[in-house]
Amino acid sequence: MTSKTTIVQALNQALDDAMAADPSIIVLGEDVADREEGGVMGVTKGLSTKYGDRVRSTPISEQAIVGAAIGASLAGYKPVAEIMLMNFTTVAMDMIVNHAAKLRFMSGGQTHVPIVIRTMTGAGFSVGGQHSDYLEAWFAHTAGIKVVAPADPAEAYGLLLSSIDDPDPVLFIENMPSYWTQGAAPEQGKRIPLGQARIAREGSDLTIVTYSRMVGEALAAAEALSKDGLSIEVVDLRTIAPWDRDTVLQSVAKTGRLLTVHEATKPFGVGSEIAAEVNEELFGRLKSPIRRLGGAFCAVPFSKPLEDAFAPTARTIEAEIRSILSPELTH
Amino acid sequence: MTSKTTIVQALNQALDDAMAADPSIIVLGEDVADREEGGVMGVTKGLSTKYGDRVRSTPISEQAIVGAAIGASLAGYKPVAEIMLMNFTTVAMDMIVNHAAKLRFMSGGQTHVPIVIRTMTGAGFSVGGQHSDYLEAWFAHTAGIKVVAPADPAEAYGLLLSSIDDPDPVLFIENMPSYWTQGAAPEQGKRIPLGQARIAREGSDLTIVTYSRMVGEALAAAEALSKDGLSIEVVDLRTIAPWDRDTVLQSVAKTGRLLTVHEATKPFGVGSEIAAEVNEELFGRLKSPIRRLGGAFCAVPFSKPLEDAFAPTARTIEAEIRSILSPELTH
Amino acid sequence: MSNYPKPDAATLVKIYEKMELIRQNDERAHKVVKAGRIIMPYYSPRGQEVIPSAISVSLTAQDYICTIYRGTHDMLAKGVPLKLLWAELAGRVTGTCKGKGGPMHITHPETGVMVTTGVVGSSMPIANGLAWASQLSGDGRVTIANFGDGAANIGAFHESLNMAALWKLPVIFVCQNNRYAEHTTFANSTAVERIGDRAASYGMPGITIDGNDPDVMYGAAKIAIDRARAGEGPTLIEAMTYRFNGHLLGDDGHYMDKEERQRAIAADPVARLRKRLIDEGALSEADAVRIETDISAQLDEAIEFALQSEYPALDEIRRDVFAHELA
Amino acid sequence: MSNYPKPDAATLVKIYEKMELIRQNDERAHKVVKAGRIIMPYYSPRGQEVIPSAISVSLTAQDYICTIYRGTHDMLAKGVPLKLLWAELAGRVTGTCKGKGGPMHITHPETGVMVTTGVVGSSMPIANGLAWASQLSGDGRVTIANFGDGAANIGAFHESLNMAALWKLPVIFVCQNNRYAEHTTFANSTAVERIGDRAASYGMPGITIDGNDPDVMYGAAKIAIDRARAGEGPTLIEAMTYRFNGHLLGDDGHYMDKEERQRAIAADPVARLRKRLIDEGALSEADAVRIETDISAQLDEAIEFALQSEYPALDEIRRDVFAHELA
Ligand SMILES: Cc1ncc(C[n+]2csc(CCOP(=O)(O)OP(=O)(O)O)c2C)c(N)n1
Ligand SMILES: Cc1ncc(C[n+]2csc(CCOP(=O)(O)OP(=O)(O)O)c2C)c(N)n1
Ligand SMILES: [Mg+2]
Ligand SMILES: [Mg+2]
Repeated sequence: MTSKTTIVQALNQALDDAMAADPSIIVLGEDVADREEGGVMGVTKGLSTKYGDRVRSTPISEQAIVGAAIGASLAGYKPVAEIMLMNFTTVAMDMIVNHAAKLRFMSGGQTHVPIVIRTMTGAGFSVGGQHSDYLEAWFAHTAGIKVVAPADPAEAYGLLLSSIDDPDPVLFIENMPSYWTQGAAPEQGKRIPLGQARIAREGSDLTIVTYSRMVGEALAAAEALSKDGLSIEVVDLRTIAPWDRDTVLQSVAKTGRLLTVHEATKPFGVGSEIAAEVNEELFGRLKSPIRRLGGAFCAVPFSKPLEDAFAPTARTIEAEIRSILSPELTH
Repeated sequence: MTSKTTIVQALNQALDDAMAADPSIIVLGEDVADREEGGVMGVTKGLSTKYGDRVRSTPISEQAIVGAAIGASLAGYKPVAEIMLMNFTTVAMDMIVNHAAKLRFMSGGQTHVPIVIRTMTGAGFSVGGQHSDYLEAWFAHTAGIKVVAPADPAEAYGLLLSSIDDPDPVLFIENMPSYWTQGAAPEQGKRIPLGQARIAREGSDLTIVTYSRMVGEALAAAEALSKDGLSIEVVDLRTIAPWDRDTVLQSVAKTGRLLTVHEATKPFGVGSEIAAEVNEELFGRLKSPIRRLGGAFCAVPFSKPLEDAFAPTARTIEAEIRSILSPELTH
Repeated sequence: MSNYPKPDAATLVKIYEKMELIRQNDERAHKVVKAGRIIMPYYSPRGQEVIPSAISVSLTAQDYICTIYRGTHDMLAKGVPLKLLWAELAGRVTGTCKGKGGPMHITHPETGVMVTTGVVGSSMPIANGLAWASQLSGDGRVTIANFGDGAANIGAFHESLNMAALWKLPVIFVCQNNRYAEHTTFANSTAVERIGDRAASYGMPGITIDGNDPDVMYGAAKIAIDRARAGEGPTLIEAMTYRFNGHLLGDDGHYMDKEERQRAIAADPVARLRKRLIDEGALSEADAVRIETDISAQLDEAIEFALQSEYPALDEIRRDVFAHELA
Repeated sequence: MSNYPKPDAATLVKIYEKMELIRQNDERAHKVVKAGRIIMPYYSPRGQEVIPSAISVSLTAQDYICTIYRGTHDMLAKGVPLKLLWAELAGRVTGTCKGKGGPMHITHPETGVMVTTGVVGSSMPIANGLAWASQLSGDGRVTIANFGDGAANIGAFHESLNMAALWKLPVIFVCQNNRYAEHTTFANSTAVERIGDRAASYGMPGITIDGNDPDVMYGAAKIAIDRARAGEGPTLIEAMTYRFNGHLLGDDGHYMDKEERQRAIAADPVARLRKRLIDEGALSEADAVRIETDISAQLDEAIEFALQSEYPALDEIRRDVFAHELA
């Protein structure tokens, strides 16, 4: 039996392993040093004790945090910056979008910005409208930055290592409500390449393309549907930008049906891009219209029943799939 | 013959007419008062002379600009804030996304934020990577804010009046390179309702859905294609969020083919949402795969040939349409 | 500060009543959350009671405040109705925001609570706008922008103070320096000893005072409020205080300096003011007890009301996104 | 300032050479753009020549600078090769950035020009990071963050100065106060008289000096650079200067105070230093002319090189987005 770990531990291990191997890796963010408890969630715990000044807690100054990461990366370091919650990327968007993502291009390749910006988010924690948003579509729409969102501890570990290795800026999105969910422990040093999706479950009737916490919900839905003989393939995108077209297209070519699922709201979301591309590539070869599930089109509500109704769940995914497959089910 | 005007003049007229009619309308932004020349492009020229303290030039402090607009709107004013260039919305994203767009919802409807944020952008002015981006997809993906982008002077006038009237926050996107292009003058006071697209040209073979400066390019392409007997319908979205599904679906149901065109980069852009929705609604009824055109996936390059190659043009739109229709053309 | 206006005995009693309300309200919040009766992120303002209490006695219901996730004390001092507050904390449709905002986003325009933000620093730019409205309309209102010591290092602080000073806005920036920003001490996040001194960067009056001293806090606030109302512009007040608890409920604050924390708790401003009022004869022990009992009863009632209330219907998800309900 | 280190005659000549290069370069830019030979947005640094010239003589090629759209003078003083610069201005593949960046985004790491930004204020947070790298590696470099008076009112300024002071970073914040931000005067955008005073908000040395006086500018920069190199942390220098031209080429600056502008132009720091060097015997008229002629020839050559160079191939659009070329 493999040993178990949590996403928090896996991320901590990835940072530790990376820093041990490469002295150019440095870490900054609010409360990340051990004097400040190694991060509000403990992701960076122990690192400052082990690596000293390479780990720095910062003032609450997100522009300065990302700016410092960018500058240090231009000078040869590989900074991992934490923006505590994804909603707070909003105060650092100039640094992320106008600078980190563009300096390689605008300098004609003379400089580059190999930084990782770790950030967490996700509904389900009763923290309301300004602390729960998934904003990955914004960054995927931005040339020059990669976007990664792991679904379990081993994935978090392997993808964070690859994100740190990567010569380009990476926005690394962690789901807060699943931080302490147990999963198989990663194999030390094992990287998961960016840009490669994974078939989290094989199936033949319909493909779900998803990522982050929704992978678990999709798998649960697939499991439930399997009891009715429905065979659902679940593709975990892992890297949202650039996304793995080949894997997605192969899967949908096989199943003939696609449902995209993410926690971000559906309109103008990641699912729309995937649907648009798959529709174009597999025109005339789909058995039913591509459907998309996403969070409700509103700020994440505080009130528990509303918050529970905000994001897709195994149950709503299952229902959506039944409605897609119902013509077949009913004849 | 109708008289002619420019977008700059039309916007100025809309602001003037709105301010004359409603004393709660106030204007703020960098250099907007006449002491500072009434805006770097002259859009607000004359307003401070006429309306005094209701028009205020601000320091270079975009968070404070949008914040002041939000606060004043909570107290009953209807502020029109200028963020000089769309790329500078990046320093005000917290105010726009976490506050302006969410306060109505998070307050349970007790407060609302009837502000307009005017901003300009667009490639073609040789201003390079940090001054030309179209970022409308970000805001369209944000619940609680509307996004409007006019294509000519009369449209700019009528849509700005409606944006000011609107009880919700509106991001109003102006194209810089076409600021001084002449067009028919608007009829005084004539509003163009938000959320309603317009058929800019009727056609039967293919629908182009577009907005902002690209409407002109699309019309030119349609005109060129008409010489070969191809009949292209051009839908000017006008309001990007919420977009006019009915008009778009009706048009595509009629033509059976869709090409979306915008200056923003294609991946995860507005075209993807439209393609995804149309594919879903008109599944099995399309004659060919939906195609999307957008700006190149890079920062807007400075070098003229690269900048010229960045965004779609009448020529590339025409070529794309020919390639879509080529099976028919060749038999 | 010796020439600050002083609160009279009746005003001090009013201040005390607010403080006791905040104290008991906080006690209840801890109890209710720990008992699992309400699930919410709760940021205790315990230890910071004096600040809004001594400010609010010089405000009208029409004056505006903007506050933060830790601002329950600010709201209570301003007069947010307890039932609506608690119903919101419980996520019920009877809450201030129909349960949709929650503890970090309490809004109640009737009592001037215009914005509660969860984003550090963001109370300030919006407060400017409210003050701008008052300046334009001449309605004579003032706006209080509350924020923490950590927030004094974010860009929005700088932009807001510069604009407020330039425009002479009737706004008062109240930095509640409780010595911590999450797990970070004030000294470890701030390159200067007094936030109050930063006012000089904006040609604005700025002071650093003992925010736990009701006389000083009242006097400083009164001067600033009078100034603002008279059209003389903004003031920055750094009110030194102390966060008795960890950052949020569940964080025991073990990383905080033990001695300093004990000293602060031993000098509990609520108990101190109570004792003083009794010592000075402004309040009898019996009156004090009556105040306490009244508050306790009101809280019982409010919490009961909250927990008996309905949750919002699911279609609330489609309401209040825009003026018109979504399809 | 009387105890500032003074530049010796040879250093002053070096400063002058840089200034003359900047002056002539600016003249050419006006000419070339007006003649339609190059199309670019051009933000003239004319009038601000002393600042980077007097700073750069105390810098090594390894030291870093971050500058802004108006920073041609900063780049030239730091040593950016003229040919590469002009080819970039002309959008040619032989330019510093293969023509992809353009005038607002000149980058040339070999001479330490790490970032040129078009976003007001954004040079500062990145400069901190470069300085942080030097602090970590102990490479002894210093970083200069250039920005304008208008930029001193944006959030990034505040966050950057606080972090730099807290971390004692080897960075120097150089506010080039040319009295205007686009069409807005300094007084109309800033609630305080001296940006240099804002250093007090960060416990950082801060001075406001005559940035058009080469002795003072040299001395203040030298002290700050030495401090930074010695690990003693950052300095804020507000260098008072004047923008001779409108905001950008095409804007005639008619809204600027006429007398003030005339006074500033009459006191042209380039002509002044030339005269002084000759008066003081540090430079002969003949040498001065030789310098001028040399520069002129170099500019001829650079502009010729630029205009003769090829534009980048269209596939450059797919390169440098990521490390790997896009498909
Ligand atoms: C922009 C932003 N960055 C980070 C956070 C996370 N955060 C929440 S509270 C807090 C500490 C704030 O400290 P302070 O301003 O002193 O207020 P206090 O909590 O002490 O009242 C932080 C960093 C946030 N909410 N917003
Ligand atoms: C964040 C941001 N807001 C607005 C602008 C538009 N803008 C460009 S230059 C400028 C004036 C800047 O003035 P200052 O900082 O004094 O520098 P100067 O141009 O005088 O050198 C403005 C407002 C911008 N580039 N970035
Ligand atoms: Mg604090
Ligand atoms: Mg300036």
